[in-house]
Amino acid sequence: MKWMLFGPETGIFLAAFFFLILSMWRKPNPARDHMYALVLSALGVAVSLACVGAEGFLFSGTYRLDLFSQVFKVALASGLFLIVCLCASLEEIKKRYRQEFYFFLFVCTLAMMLLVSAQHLLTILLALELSSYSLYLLVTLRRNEDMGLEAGIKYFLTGIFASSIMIFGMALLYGATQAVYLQDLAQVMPELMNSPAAVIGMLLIFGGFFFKLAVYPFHIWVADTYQGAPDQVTAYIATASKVAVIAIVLRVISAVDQNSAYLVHVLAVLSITSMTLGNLAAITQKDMKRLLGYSTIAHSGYVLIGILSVGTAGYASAVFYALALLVMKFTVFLVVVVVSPRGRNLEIEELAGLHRRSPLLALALMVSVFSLAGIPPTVGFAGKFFVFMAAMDKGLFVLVLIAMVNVVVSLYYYLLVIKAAYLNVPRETLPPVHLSHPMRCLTGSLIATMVVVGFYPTPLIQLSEAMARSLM
Amino acid sequence: MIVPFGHVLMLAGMLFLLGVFCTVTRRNLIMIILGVEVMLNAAAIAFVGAALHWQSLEGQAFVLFIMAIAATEVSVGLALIVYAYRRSGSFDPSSYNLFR
Amino acid sequence: MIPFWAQDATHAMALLSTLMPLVAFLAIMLGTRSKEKLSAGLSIGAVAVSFGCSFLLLFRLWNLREPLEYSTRWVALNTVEIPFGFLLDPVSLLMLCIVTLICLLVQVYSLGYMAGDPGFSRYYAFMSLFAWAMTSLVLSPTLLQLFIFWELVGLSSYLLIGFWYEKFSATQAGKKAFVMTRAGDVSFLLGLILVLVYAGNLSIVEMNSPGFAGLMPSTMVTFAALLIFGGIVGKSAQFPLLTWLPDAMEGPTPVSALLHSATMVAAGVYLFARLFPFFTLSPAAMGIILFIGTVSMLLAATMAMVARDIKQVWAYSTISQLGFMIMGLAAGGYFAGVFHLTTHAGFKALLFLCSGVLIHTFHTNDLFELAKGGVRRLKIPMVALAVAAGALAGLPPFSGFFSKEAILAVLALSSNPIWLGAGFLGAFLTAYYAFRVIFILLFPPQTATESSDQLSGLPSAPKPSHHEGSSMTLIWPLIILASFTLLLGFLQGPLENFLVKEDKHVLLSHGVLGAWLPFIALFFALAGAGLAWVEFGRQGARQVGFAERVPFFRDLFSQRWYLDHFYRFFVDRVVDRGFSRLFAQNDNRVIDGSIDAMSRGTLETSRFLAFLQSGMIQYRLLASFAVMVLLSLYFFF
Amino acid sequence: MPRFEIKGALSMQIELAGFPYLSAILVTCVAGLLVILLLPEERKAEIKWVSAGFSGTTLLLCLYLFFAYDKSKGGLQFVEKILWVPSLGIQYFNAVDGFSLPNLLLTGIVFFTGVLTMWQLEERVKEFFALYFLLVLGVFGLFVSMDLFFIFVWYDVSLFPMYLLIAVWGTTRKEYAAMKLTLYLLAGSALILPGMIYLYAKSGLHTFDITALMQPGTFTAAQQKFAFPLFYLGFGILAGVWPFHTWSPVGHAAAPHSVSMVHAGVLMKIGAFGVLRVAIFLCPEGWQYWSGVMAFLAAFGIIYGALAGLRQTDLKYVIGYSSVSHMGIVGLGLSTVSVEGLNGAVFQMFAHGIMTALLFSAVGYIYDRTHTKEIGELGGLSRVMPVASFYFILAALAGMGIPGLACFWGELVVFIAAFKVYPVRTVVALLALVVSALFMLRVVQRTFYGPLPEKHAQLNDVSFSLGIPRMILAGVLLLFGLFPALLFDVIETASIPFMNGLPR
Repeated sequence: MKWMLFGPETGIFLAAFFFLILSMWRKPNPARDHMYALVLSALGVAVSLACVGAEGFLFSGTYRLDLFSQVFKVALASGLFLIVCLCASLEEIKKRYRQEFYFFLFVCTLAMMLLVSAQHLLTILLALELSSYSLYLLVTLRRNEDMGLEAGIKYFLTGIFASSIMIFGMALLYGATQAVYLQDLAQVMPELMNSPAAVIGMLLIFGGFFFKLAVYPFHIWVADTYQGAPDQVTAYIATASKVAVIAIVLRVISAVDQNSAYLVHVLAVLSITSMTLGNLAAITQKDMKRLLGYSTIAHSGYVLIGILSVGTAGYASAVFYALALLVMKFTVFLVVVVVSPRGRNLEIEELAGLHRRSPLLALALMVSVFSLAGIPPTVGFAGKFFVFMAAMDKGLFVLVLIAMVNVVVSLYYYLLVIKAAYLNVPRETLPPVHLSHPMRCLTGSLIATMVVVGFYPTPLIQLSEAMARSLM
Repeated sequence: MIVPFGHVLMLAGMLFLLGVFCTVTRRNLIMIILGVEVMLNAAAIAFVGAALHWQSLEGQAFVLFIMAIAATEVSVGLALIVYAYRRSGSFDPSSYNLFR
Repeated sequence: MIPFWAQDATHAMALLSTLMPLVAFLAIMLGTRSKEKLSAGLSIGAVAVSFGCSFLLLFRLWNLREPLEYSTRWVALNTVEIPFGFLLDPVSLLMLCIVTLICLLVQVYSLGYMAGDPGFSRYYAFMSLFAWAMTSLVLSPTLLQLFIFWELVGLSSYLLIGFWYEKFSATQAGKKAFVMTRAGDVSFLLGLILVLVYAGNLSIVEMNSPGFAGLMPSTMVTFAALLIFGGIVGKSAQFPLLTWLPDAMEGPTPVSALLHSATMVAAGVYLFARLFPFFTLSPAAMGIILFIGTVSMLLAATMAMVARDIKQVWAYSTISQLGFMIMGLAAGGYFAGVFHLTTHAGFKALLFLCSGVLIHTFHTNDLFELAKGGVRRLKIPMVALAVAAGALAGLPPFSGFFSKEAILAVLALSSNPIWLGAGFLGAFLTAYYAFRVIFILLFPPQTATESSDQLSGLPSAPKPSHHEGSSMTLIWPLIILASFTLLLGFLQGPLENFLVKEDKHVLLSHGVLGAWLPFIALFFALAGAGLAWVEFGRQGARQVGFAERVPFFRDLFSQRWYLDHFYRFFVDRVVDRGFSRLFAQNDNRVIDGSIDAMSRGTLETSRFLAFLQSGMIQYRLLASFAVMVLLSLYFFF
Repeated sequence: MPRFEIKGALSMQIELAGFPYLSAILVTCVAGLLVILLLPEERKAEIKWVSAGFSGTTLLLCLYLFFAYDKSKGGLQFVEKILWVPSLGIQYFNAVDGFSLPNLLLTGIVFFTGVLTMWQLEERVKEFFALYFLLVLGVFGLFVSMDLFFIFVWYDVSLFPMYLLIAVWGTTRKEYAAMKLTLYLLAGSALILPGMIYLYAKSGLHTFDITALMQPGTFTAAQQKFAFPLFYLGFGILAGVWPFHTWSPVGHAAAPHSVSMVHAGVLMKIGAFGVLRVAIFLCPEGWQYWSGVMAFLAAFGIIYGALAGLRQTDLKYVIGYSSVSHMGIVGLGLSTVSVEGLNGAVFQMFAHGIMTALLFSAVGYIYDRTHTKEIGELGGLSRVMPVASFYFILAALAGMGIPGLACFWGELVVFIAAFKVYPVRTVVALLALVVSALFMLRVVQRTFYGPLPEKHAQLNDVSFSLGIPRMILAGVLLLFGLFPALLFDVIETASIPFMNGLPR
């Protein structure tokens, strides 16, 4: 039955619809709504898992189901579930908007699921816009309206600017090739590698992705939006949203890139610039979320290395890195959400004494931050290692060297975070952080995942390789 | 096709640049959105031209969707901006500089 | 893994004589530190056993023809093999006997001298350590083993000089001694490696064998010989590394007697004698060595002339006599050098032990203070001191006369008369400063003696603490050594037979001066002693030496020819404030500075970039667009 | 239908030669870590006993390995090989040879004595020992691993606990030192990782297995010449190669005692061992090409460290600089391209490890009592704490290269080997022996001799139980000083075949 292939999307869509209905008919009830969201997102994960084996095309070939897309859907659904786990006390969102909050969250996830399967330029465009618009609104929902609005406006303006550039790029590409399906593009691109319209069109399309991925030069929204958005939304942008965009970039580039030196150069330049800029700018940040924003830019740079090392190894490493990012970024945000003072952003200094207030959270912070920095034996290291391996296979030694130097620079600010958590003495003694049991379990298992997968990454590598192969 | 495709593209390109110019120079949030609209329209013209050039309908379909997107954009954007204006009393993008 | 099993009785005795003190050392360090008597007993017992064994060995092997070598594998590397074992030949046996005998005497003497010291056990432990190292050094079959114990001997010297560690000057002297000898040792090590590189091993027997010359080019032999001699310079306190030895007198007097006169410092000369055939391969090196020996001999003698500290006088005289031995050896007089080493060990130890009694009784090192205190009343020590001084001055019938004469005879053989002249000058100066001490001690200025009798209550005059209490443990070693000093000279013949055997390549003809030589030597010695009498001994002498009357010489000699100033300058200015400071600053300023600057630069860049990120949104949009345009343009290149 | 299958995730290819002792060491560390983590923070005594127990177990295992190693056979023994990541050719490949065995033993000893040295720690005990175990886990792992990937993993595992260990429990300028040290050392890894991947890519063998990659002919001379400096500098930073040594005094001075012990005693060896195991094993031609430069840096480092140490006023700074100097000797040995050089270098690694551990352990005791490391504020300590002074002086003597203590042999053999190849550089390095004697003795004199300051008159000497770790270290120092063949025989089983296998 062909429609069963559409299971995850249908599930999430129904959940979103449910919240839409709920917001129309029922008075908000935070605990109940949260419970609904938890159950529905868990169901979403279950459905996605059930559909992992799905394969085929839908909607006259504009929509492709393969291992690659299905695993990413599982990742997205899990991302959603994890974010919902963080929404137990949604202080940052006014009570009356809670249902809409969940609604947009689910819609956004739906859009991203569509995105990872998109096979047609129009599908890509629509999925991307849908997720973007949901996020614009989510960002603006913050209780502190000045912050929320400013973050939203900046995010929105950059977003529409980038997407109009992308649309123009699509127009150019279409004008040059007539191809709108990715598989058609794959066939015509090799001959068009020297046609300016096609290649520049391609570049402009990537511009739209770069905006979502927070790659230079469309990283300009990241710091402000991360800082201004509610913590949970920032977490969502940093995790699920990134994963989806990495997926679509991989899909597009695997279709069009036939070892074009130009694209590799451009991507290499952007990658180097992103990571250098992100890491350098992060050093002097005081606000934890803003710091994470810059670190996101840097991580996008690392991912680009995997992406530009075209070939199965490169794509597999990028997939691995994306999945790794999901886990480690989420863990950091978990700590941020739990520790954040009410109504304000978490300053790095306010982590002081965390090792006393909650050893578990401090440990989680340390492991995840080391993972972000790429220190073994964490999953972040494994990710970086495979990315670099792929790059070196293509002979990009200098790129790897620069990336490693960046790792060292980034370590500085990551260490500052750890120092704050483990070393600094808080100005006033704060009470211990209370963590519910499920949250403890979640934190513990996240730590374990990061370490175990970092030490024994084989299954995940095999999975990513299988996904990369299904992409080709 | 009476007008060569290259000319259409050139028109679209110029319109796009105008849109960019409007976006980055006008110190008014609404004008920024308008600039983006212009950029979208430039893309739409390019699509129409390309559709004619290739004699395929997909370009036309794109244009329809672009119009829809533009509409969403204006509605969401205006909602945001009007709300922001109500709070801060300013359309000037430089007055939104809370973060650093 | 290393079979230390004795192969036969001789080996067993050699083992016993070297290892017993080590056992004692370990036992004291690990167990009996708190029990003083037991520690001393252990140590003395051990050294007595070594002494017994070494004399047995001497008698057993009196007619030894070929060197006897025992060795076991200690470390075997790919190309470097380091065996551990014993080489028994006449010179090592003789030295072993000297060492163990004096060790034994000094340890017995120390029972009285060190009684009541809080570090009594530690003292005996260090003494045992020294005894072990020294005996092992003496019997080493390879240069490497010798070097190892050479270092250990240096270590025990350091520990014993700084034995009274509360005293700043003592620790300072220990440090100085160690560092200066270390400088020599480095040179020794280099020479050793050089030999190793060419010859492939360091067996002393092989180095001394006639075939060795074929293994190394002659320039390299000269190089190696000079480098090894560097070690001797350090250890035997020769010019220019001689200033540590007078300072080393900060240690307890028995230590000075044992290490810094009789045995340890003589190890340098011993090494020279040991490798004598090797050194003779390079006449050039021998020439330089002869020069250095002469310079040291004369310099130290001049310093001894003006010193006021009794131990310092003997220390300078040790340097001088060691230089004298080196002169003898370098001039080709193998037996003469070794013989003087033997006699010197006896009378120099005696000198120190006598002085030790004086110092122990009057608690001062100053000659004039001692005289004022009335040391002449201590009969036995004074007699023994006079005997020893006679030997030092080279007066018959004391042993020094015979050995000195032997060296002068060798010097007379050399083509250049300047060495013989220097030898005579040395003999004169030696007699002068030796008797200067004796006369100062014996004939304190009348007034001073009277006043000290009358005003004995004044604190200025040192009071004898236990006048009569110079216990038997202090006295007996003196008597034994004095008798040796008297007798040893007459054993010249048998010793020569023992040491040189059939290869009498050293002809004992007396050169140009012929049979007159002993008398000329005696004349110079008597002249020296006479001058000392005139200046210090006779009634109403002003007790100011001729050198002291000229301020320039007084300062020059008492400041040790400004050698110390030079070293101080070198260490303080060049090493400490020069290189060390330069490097430390380089670390702080240049290396760390550049790294810190890099970090600061990164921080500044970071601020700047972060500032760029917080501008108005439109600027940023413009920048993004511009970048996209540039990237597009890049396509066309 | 699912078309893919995750192959072999659980059916790993395992190759074992008998009981996996090497993994047992690692597992013991992990188990210790977990047990410590599970114990409640307040039960400090239990935590310490657990640490001592587990670290003692690792020491026993190391001892067993050291003596069970078949010297007549040589080569790699106790091999454990598991195909870890098949698609990338990563193997979990542990084995020991003559080069790693001494270091393994060293780690075991220092680990155990380090735990005992920190017996009186009262502040954040649980975290300290947990991090300490993690640190040592990395060290053990690095010494036994024969797979490049794991070498890098263990390398970093051993580095990052350093940051917290120094920053939390350290003393002088601890935060600055911790940051500096961590960044410095990770900057090293920024060179190692690209180098590693570069070799992997160039070999075309699709493996990180060192034994496979070191086969002659795997890399061209040009590749080796290119890759060698990456590893040499990368690992060399950790080994205190001049001019990348400045982290060492600062870091040593700031770290808590047992961390200093592990750090100077073992971590610096990791650097040297990395140079040996990775740079020299994989790029022998690069080694020969660059050896002159190595020798120059090493010789200069030897004299530089000694001279710079002369001016320091902080006890730990002094030791830090002496470490720079001594590690220079290791570097000099490695630069000789000869069996003797390798023998001496590995021996010196071991000996220096024990020696510095003893020094830091002794300083630790003194600092805990007097609360100062400034030499100027100390003095005459021999009178109140003769035993503690004895340990320090013994180690200082070892540092000066006194025969009878282990360091002597390493230095001697290295100098013999180096003199044959680089006479001038060796002479320069030998001069450092005089300088190091001067500065060690100066420290001893000012700290332990002379008058005793009033405020320190009431201090206690080391009690027997607290003296145990120092006793062990001093004993080892003496044992290998008197019977160096114990160690040399083991090292030669690796160095001779290795040098014979080199293309000339």
